[in-house]
Amino acid sequence: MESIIFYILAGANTTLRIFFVTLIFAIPLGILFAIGKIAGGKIIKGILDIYTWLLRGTPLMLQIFFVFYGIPQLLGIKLDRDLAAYIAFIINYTAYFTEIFRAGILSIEKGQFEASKALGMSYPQTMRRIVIPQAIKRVLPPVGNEFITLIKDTSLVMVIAIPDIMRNTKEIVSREASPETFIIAAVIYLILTYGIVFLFSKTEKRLSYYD
Amino acid sequence: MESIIFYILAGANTTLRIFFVTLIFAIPLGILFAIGKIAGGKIIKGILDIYTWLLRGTPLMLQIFFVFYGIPQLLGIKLDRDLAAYIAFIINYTAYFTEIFRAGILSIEKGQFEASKALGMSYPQTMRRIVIPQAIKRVLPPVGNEFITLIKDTSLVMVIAIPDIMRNTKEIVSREASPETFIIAAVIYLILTYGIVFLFSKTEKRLSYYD
Amino acid sequence: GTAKEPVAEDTSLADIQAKGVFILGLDDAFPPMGFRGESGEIEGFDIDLANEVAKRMGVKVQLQPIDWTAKEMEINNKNIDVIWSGLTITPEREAALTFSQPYLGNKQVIVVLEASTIDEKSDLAGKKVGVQLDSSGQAAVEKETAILDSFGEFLKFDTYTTALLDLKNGTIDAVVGDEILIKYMMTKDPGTFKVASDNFGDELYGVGFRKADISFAAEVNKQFNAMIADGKAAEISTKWFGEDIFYKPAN
Amino acid sequence: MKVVNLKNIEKSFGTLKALNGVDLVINKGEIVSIIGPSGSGKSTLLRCINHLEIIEQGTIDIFEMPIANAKEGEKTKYISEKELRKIIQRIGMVFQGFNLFPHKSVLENIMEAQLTVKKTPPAEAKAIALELLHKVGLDDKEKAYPSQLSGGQKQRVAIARALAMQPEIMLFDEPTSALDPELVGEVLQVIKKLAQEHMTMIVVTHEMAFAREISNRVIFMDEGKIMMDGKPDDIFVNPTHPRIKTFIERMI
Amino acid sequence: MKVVNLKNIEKSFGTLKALNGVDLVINKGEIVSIIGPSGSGKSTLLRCINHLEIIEQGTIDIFEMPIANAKEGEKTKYISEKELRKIIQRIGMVFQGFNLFPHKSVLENIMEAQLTVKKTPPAEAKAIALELLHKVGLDDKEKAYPSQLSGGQKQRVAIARALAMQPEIMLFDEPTSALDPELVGEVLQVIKKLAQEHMTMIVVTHEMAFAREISNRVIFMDEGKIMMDGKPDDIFVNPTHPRIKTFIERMI
Ligand SMILES: Nc1ncnc2c1ncn2[C@@H]1O[C@H](COP(=O)(O)OP(=O)(O)OP(=O)(O)O)[C@@H](O)[C@H]1O
Ligand SMILES: Nc1ncnc2c1ncn2[C@@H]1O[C@H](COP(=O)(O)OP(=O)(O)OP(=O)(O)O)[C@@H](O)[C@H]1O
Ligand SMILES: [Mg+2]
Ligand SMILES: [Mg+2]
Repeated sequence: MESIIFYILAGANTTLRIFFVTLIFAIPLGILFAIGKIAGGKIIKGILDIYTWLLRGTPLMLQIFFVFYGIPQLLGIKLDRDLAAYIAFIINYTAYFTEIFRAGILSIEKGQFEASKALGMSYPQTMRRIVIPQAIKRVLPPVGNEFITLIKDTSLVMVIAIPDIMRNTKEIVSREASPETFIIAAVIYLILTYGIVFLFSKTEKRLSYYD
Repeated sequence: MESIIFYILAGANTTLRIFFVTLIFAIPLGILFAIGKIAGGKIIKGILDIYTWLLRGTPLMLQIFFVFYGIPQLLGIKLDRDLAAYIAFIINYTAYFTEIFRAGILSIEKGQFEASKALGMSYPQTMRRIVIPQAIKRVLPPVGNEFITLIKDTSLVMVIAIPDIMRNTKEIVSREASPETFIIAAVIYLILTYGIVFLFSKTEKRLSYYD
Repeated sequence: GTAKEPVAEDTSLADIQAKGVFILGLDDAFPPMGFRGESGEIEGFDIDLANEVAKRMGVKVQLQPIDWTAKEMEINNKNIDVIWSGLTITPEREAALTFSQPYLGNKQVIVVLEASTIDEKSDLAGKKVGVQLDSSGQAAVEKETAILDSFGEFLKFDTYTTALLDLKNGTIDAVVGDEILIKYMMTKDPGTFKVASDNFGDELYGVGFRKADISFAAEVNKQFNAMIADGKAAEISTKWFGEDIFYKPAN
Repeated sequence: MKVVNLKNIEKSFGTLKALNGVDLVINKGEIVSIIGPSGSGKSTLLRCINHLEIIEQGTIDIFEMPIANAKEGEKTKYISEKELRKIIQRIGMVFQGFNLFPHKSVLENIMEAQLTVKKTPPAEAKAIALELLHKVGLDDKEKAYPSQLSGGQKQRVAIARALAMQPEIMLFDEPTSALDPELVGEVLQVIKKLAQEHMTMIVVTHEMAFAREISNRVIFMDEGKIMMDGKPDDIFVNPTHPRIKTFIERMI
Repeated sequence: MKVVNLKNIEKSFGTLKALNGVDLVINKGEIVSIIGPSGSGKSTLLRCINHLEIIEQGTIDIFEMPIANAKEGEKTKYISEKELRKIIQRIGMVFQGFNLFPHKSVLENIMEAQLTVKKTPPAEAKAIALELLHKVGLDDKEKAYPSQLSGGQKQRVAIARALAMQPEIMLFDEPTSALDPELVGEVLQVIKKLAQEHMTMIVVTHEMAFAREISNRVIFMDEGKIMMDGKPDDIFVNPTHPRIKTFIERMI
């Protein structure tokens, strides 16, 4: 029993690695692309519209599949399994974050932009110092949903044979023919997501110092 | 080739059935639970908090598994496969919609509640006629995200052996040893999600008649 | 088809020997062929067999678990060098891969609950029958169209575990699958299931290679025959199955 | 009839006593202006009458029916929700921030409570709404949405919406202070019309000239208390209390 | 020095001509009030000076440097973004709606542009901010957030924020019209102080008495045009134009 728990927990390593790597890249990229969708020229906007549609519109599983098997065939290169997983998760989650931050930035009052401009601030300065910090506060709930979804989505890496919580659990389920083992996985997920829920409600409270 | 496409499209039947049944139940329930979380007593709130955490915190796949295999063992009843899938999807998506609508309702100004009360409207009337219609407009973007996710999540029913787009595709991929077949699935998903994206941007425009 | 004479530009064997290792792709949830033991290490009949072949070739084995759906891509992208995981030899697969000679015979058996009266294929008429998606069990059933059409419902499961769970819960009436795997699983839940006397035919396991890797496949065949000759094959078989069921070519 | 009868009302927010022992009787047909510095409790007083705030001490009678009874240290006893709503229907309230329903047209805003609360048939509700729109001088705006109106127009719709319930008393909480100076006139005009029709009204306002013109009674509040309650001239012309004197000088 | 020099400015919104041929020269040290009915183009005029609107016709010189040049049917030529920002820095603007940064404290609001635009060292920026807070009478509010301030306090912070950039001209767009009447005085007081220091100012206002008191020049706008431009007394005491006469009578 103990060894089973340890074996499943070993998969949490993958889960957490993908979770953090994805967020570190996808959040800033999402913000950048959101700005591109709002302030970019027609071409940039068009490209980003197609990007968010394609990436949100197809299953992440297929995207992981495509990055790991398709790209090497098309480009004749060889991709590391982990690297492929990171790339697929980052491009997928960036699409979701782009849409979320776009809604957040659009919700900031025009007056904030005008006041910044009237003070001589450049557009990048306005975004970085005035608009984005306020937008982040407003999009906390949907971002929280994405964090929770990401924790669970990481298990999709099993399609390119990377072991994670869910795959290790399935292995044990079939070795021992014991579906009850899934309960262990469920508890691990609940602990991880509880951490996220807790963090977000803390952050929400911390940011409530204004408004 | 043609027969392959038809075979995969047959799976779309499952996808759409689960999609519509889930939404028909999960949206009203989500609204109801959101109101419960906001206006309910301590016990109702506590129960709903645990509900949304458990259901958002564990993978939907495990929930489907649990409903179909676990509940019959615990209660000694026999569940229909499709019914089990519907139940699992509804309870899972209700949890997400609850959180989304909760944020939406909380974003409605206090003045709207006060004006309704001052006119003699009851709390249910205020909710139904004044608050919910406005909240729906505000939560369109995150609800759109959920619709898109749902279309793709339906493929999880393959864990209880219900055929859908993705499973039929996988079958052909391994029967024909032709991974390119995944492209057909991707295209079908893109068409379905394009429908959703289109519908939502239409609705957003239609609702922009005010504010 | 099975290994023929090496063609001039086929350097596959030389490449493996130069590398000193071949990468073995497997479904590591397929006891007793290849699975994670209590220690967390992958073990099984296929693993012992491959290690013995490698030792005789003077190279090492590197194990790479893969997703079964992706096995063709894994091998064509050269992420792995062989698919060695209780791979059933079928005409479709023979079109895409080069196979070693068969090394194990297998049956597609019908599993039912201990109390069930199903014993013949014809008893399955009107019943709910489950298989594992993409398994050779599915292929075997689909070949016998008349019987397939007589089923009440034909269900394809993610894994045998869930199929057997359904069987136990009474939501289906029979499971068709690899004798080797099913027998292993029945030991985990004794007294629940039994195997019907009729079956869906025999089939053979072989090692899958890239289409062009003929010299490598021929080398593995050579080692198989040597192991049959010196009794090593029988020893490994006995370790996992309690008897020598290693497949021996007719000639 | 004593339309409103408050006895010894107290209401706190945290440690702050917003109302600190208020007694007030309003008779049918009276037009009462409430003036006083910011934070003196004027809005809180109106909101207590309308059950938008729950009192902690004192009794409230509306239309000579007891609706609230609060004793120190006990939970305030109100009559049932349903009874309360019946009383509230007969009180019209107009807010500083308009609080129109943004997703409904002007006509729908005015019809809404008639349909849901009074169950008036739609055709009748519409006729009433159109008549009221005419009264507030907005005949051509029935199809407009609140966001398409100027502040003065919004406030007149809010008044029409309240009047549609045929209230027996109207409460106005600074109905013009969110308006640009030029738009103030339109709204005051409508209130004056109501005064001429002898609607019972309580008006919290900063417009001293207006208060003096329309009301037959003026109340000056400070620090949660009614400091003076009298005829307009008593307060504006001969404010005895020094606090009132400085306040009025500052405002005019 | 001609601080502002506008020639024949035109600006439309859709089919509506918000500015229709405006010529205006403001000299250093002048204090100019702009009055006129709602929708006459007062805000638009200020916003054009500050590049918050793009003109369609005419030329704009600021501090005697040409910054915009527009010809009928051609795309307006502005100087480069970077040059423009340098000019805008030297213009302070105060909005009707304050537009403070809600996530920053009062001190941070005033320091923000000093740090990012002027690259003032933090210690110095803070000293300047504290000094300005003293000037607008808010010494004790440095740590407060905008949401904790009254309207009058917010507007004074907004003025301090603009002054922190040491502008050579200040634009005020109805700085008191979003304020409760009681709070108006505080803000007017601060503007008066600036007037005494001979800051060049353009003030759009509805406060006629105030306009008359502080300004040495008053402009009356109507329908996108400057209808009159003269000394306060000329406009308030002897308004020749009948349109101006009715407007002023209505306002006072
Ligand atoms: N919901 C609330 N929470 C906390 N304090 C409140 C609340 N509502 C009012 N107060 C406080 O109660 C006191 C009285 O407020 P009230 O709004 O009744 O004053 P007012 O006379 O209407 O002032 P104003 O002229 O500014 O509208 C004030 O100090 C105010 O800050
Ligand atoms: N962004 C805009 N889009 C469309 N129309 C606009 C816009 N800004 C201003 N207008 C219109 O241009 C005209 C001039 O507006 P402006 O705000 O300059 O008037 P104003 O004199 O400042 O009025 P007020 O005293 O009401 O502030 C008005 O008719 C107004 O509705
Ligand atoms: Mg008030
Ligand atoms: Mg203006």
